[in-house]
Amino acid sequence: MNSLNIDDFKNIFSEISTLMNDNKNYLCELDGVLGDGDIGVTMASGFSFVKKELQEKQSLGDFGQFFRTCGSVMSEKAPSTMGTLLGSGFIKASKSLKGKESLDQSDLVELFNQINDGIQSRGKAEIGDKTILDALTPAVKALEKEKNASIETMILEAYKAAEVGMKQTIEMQSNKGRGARYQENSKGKQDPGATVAKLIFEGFRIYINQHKAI
Amino acid sequence: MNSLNIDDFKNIFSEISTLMNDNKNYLCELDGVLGDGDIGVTMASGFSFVKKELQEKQSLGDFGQFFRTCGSVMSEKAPSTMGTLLGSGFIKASKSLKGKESLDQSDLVELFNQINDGIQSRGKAEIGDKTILDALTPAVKALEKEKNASIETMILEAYKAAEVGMKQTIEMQSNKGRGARYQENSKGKQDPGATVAKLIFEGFRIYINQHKAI
Amino acid sequence: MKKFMNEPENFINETLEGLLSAHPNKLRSVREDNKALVRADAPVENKVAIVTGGGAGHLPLFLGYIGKGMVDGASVGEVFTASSAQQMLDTTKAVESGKGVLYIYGNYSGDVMNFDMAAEMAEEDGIRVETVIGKDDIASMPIEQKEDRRGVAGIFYLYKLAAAKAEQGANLEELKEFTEKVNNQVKTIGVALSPCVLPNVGKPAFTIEEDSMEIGMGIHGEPGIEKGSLQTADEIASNLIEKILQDYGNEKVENVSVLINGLGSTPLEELYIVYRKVSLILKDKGIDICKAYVGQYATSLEMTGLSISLLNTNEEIRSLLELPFSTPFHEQSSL
Amino acid sequence: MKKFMNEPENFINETLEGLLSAHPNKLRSVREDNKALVRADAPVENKVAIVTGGGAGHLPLFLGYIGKGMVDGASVGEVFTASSAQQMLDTTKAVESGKGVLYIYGNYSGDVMNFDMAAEMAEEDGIRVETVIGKDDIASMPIEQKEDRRGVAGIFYLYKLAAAKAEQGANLEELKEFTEKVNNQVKTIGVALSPCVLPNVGKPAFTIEEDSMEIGMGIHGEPGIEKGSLQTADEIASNLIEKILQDYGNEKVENVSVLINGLGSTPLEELYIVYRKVSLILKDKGIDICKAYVGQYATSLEMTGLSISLLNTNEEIRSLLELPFSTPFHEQSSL
Ligand SMILES: Nc1ncnc2c1ncn2[C@@H]1O[C@H](COP(=O)(O)OP(=O)(O)O)[C@@H](O)[C@H]1O
Ligand SMILES: Nc1ncnc2c1ncn2[C@@H]1O[C@H](COP(=O)(O)OP(=O)(O)O)[C@@H](O)[C@H]1O
Ligand SMILES: [Mg+2]
Ligand SMILES: [Mg+2]
Ligand SMILES: [Mg+2]
Ligand SMILES: [Mg+2]
Repeated sequence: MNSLNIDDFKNIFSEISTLMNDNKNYLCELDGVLGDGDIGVTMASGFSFVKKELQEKQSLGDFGQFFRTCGSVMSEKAPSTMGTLLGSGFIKASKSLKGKESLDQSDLVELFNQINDGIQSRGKAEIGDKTILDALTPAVKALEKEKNASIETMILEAYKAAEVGMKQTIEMQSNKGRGARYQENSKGKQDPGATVAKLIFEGFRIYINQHKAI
Repeated sequence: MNSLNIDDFKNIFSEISTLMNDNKNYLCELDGVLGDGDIGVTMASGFSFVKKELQEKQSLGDFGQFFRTCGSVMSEKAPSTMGTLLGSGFIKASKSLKGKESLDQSDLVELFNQINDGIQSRGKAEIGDKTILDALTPAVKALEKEKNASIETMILEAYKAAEVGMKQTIEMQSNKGRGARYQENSKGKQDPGATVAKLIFEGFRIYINQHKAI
Repeated sequence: MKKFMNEPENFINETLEGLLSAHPNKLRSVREDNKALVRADAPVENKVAIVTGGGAGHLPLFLGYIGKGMVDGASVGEVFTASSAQQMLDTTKAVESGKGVLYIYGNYSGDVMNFDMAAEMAEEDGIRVETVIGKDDIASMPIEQKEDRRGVAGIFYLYKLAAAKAEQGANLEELKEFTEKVNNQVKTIGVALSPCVLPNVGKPAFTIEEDSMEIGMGIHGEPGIEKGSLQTADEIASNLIEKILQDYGNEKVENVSVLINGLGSTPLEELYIVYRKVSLILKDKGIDICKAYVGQYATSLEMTGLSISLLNTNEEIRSLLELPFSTPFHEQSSL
Repeated sequence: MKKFMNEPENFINETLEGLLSAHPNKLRSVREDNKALVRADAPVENKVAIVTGGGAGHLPLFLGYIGKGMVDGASVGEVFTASSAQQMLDTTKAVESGKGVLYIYGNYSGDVMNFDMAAEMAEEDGIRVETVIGKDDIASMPIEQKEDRRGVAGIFYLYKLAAAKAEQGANLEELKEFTEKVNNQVKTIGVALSPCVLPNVGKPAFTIEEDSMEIGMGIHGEPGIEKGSLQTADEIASNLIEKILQDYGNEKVENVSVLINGLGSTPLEELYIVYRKVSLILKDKGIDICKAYVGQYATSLEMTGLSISLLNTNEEIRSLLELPFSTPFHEQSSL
């Protein structure tokens, strides 16, 4: 597979929405330990609004419009930290994907690079601060590394990197968001935001796998 | 004994003050059942301020000034229902005793008649409403009845009448003040205000008895 | 007991000292014990003066309504206890400017007796005094014994309107008559969810069970008329408004002012949730609302609960209601 | 849980409906969900507009400061939750009149991220936006990490002064610079005695033991810096004022405004008892008080507690502080 179009992405977001819903309680439990316990609810509801809007909206001619929609729905419907960060990432990406109707390997790298940048410049977290970035950034690096391989390979590697990153947050001390107030005590617990990043790549992987099979 | 002068009355008020203090808890308990439980505290403190002022004040030339002082100190220092009623009674009495430097039997009747009137017109209670009047008014009637006897006899009869009246309040239903809100349930309990009236006559009796003895 | 205080017996003295030092341009003390407070600019010439007073623990009641466009002075008692006639008299003397004085206070026997006594003393000193006694709490007595009802938050309307009318030059008799008319048109009913704690007692003055409420409870914890399990805000609003409207009987009620008063611990958010329903119900019945007041107007220390007051208005009342006032607690500007 | 409410998920929507129907002359909604509110007369011509916003449950914060002489608009989140950037943008568009918009809000990451996002969106639409973030809570971070401190009740001073300065014609850059200077001169510290209850949770958000207090607790129950047994009002006042004055370091502090803010359930009497001591301490140190504010300015639903804010003033600040304002909750008249 060497490209993904708008319909592919609609399906991918639908997979992600299902995953967020299935993992709602799991995510909330993680956030209950380090934060206010709402991330599962906001992600499940945020992505389901995004999915619905993507399915209903007529004018999704290019990936600029596509991610602009994702971004504004997510920030409007889930104005929590995670919703706002993802919203910012999507909107950042929408700007550099204007006009594109399908994404090839290097576009995919660009997409996640922009999302990562958008989140980073909104939240100002560094790698190691125990946030979504600790899963997302390694995944972006994996995408870059595999940009000459197939999309299947890229996504698989990105997913694996995100999962490793997510697990590495367990040992980190939180420096951003509500978790930060636990200082030393935040260690030993997996970051809920990083878990969201891993689930996003899992959504891509599931869709790509189904496709490969056909 | 056929007359009482200002010094007698200073001593009588001193006796009353002692009695209120000795009966502080007893009075508060009675008021705790039918009211807000403060009558012992306010009477003990009110009469002790009165006693102090009577001892310190220079210009107590007549019973007008004497009872004006009692009235204004009592209302100022004990602005509860009982303090205000007694204050009003004393001030009413002060007006009709202007110029008198000693009180004979008929003056004594006049004194308590005026106090009774002052309380009645301030509080607008009727006989049978379960108030101080139910002990005070019978005592005034006893004074009137004995106005040709000695002051010793008058006071003794008044005291007995006040005590009987006080006990009769037990069967009454309260119609005035905080007790009224208990309606039927106010029955079976002795009225604290009527108890104050009985203690006032008890103060007179104790002083008179001591004097008789000499 | 969780209170910000020092010695309980200094609770009110220290409150008064704080108030006086916070609002030197608005309040002045005329007694060493600070129990008689007046407008900083009292006496105001050419105006009937308005005096109020009562027990403490109800801020902004009573002294909190001293100010321009409001009352001229207030005497202050201890917590939930009437002040003395002498304190009232001192207040009276400090505010009167020859046009007479109107006493406006709530119907509690301690206050009635002391204000009556003060009025007699004032008359002896040549000061004319008239009295209007707030009796707005419809839960405190059935309509047949209207004259024995207690006064609660609705007294705010008496202050506001009497003051506005006085500023327009009404003489003492006119002012009394007008204020009595307003008095007949103000009705209040409250509901309590949790008790208050008297500083010198240190434990709750009464109990209301968990998940329960008491409709009609007074601002000192006087027993109410209905105990029951806690209802929704909408049910409570309907229930209370129904009782008030019934109490107006055959009176024509077409345009009202609404006062939603928090008793101490009720979040402002919740007062507005109740106001919302009240406004919907009144709209439904074709009754207009000319002006809404929502906030703390007459509290009971940290009691949780609220009261709803309606003022049945006519054109004169509505225009007086719009006039500005300024007190240490509430202001209404012409901005 | 004892709350006047209906369905917990409608808590804020119904509060907003109540507010809008109670204050039609003051507030206007610019979104169907009522989550963007502006002055009834917005946009005001020839003036930099001021926009604020934040989670609900803190009335009068944030939307309660909309009004003449105060802020032009506010976006409203759910209880203790930031509002969305779109809601902020809608507010921004409804109030701007070509002179630019100043965002003033408290330092909470959800608010910061969303306001930043709104500012970017507004810039794209050709609206100039500058931002000042309230960071007055000295207990939330040591002085070295001043920039990470949370914003609490002291934001009242930012609103008041920025609004007054904007009305005098300051342009956007001047206004930002001035407001930042004020920001550096406002310091707050709070103490909590009992927790609040979130409507959709139904039980206390945290616990404070009987006879205990927590100094420095945030308005969402963020942990404080000192837990201990309840002190007297005077001790608490001394303790808090000492911490604030220390925080000013070498800054010259000669004339301040004091704000004693109740967190929800604290009787007004007790706020004044604390004010009394604060004024005595400051007097003792030779520091004048130009103006006192005592009441509910930033609450946490029914939390018991209070905060003390000082504003270090200069002549300009003092004269701006005197200018009138009018909001649904507080007014300051020129009466
Ligand atoms: N400044 C930040 N930059 C990036 N990620 C952050 C930042 N702050 C918090 N996060 C992430 O957000 C997650 C929590 O999201 P969420 O539950 O929505 O927060 P909240 O409920 O506090 O608004 C954390 O687990 C962390 O991964
Ligand atoms: N209107 C009244 N007239 C006469 N006596 C009254 C009246 N109301 C109450 N009392 C008397 O006052 C007593 C209570 O006095 P007190 O404790 O001072 O009242 P409170 O604490 O309610 O102010 C009652 O026992 C009753 O005898
Ligand atoms: Mg969370
Ligand atoms: Mg959250
Ligand atoms: Mg009593
Ligand atoms: Mg009493």
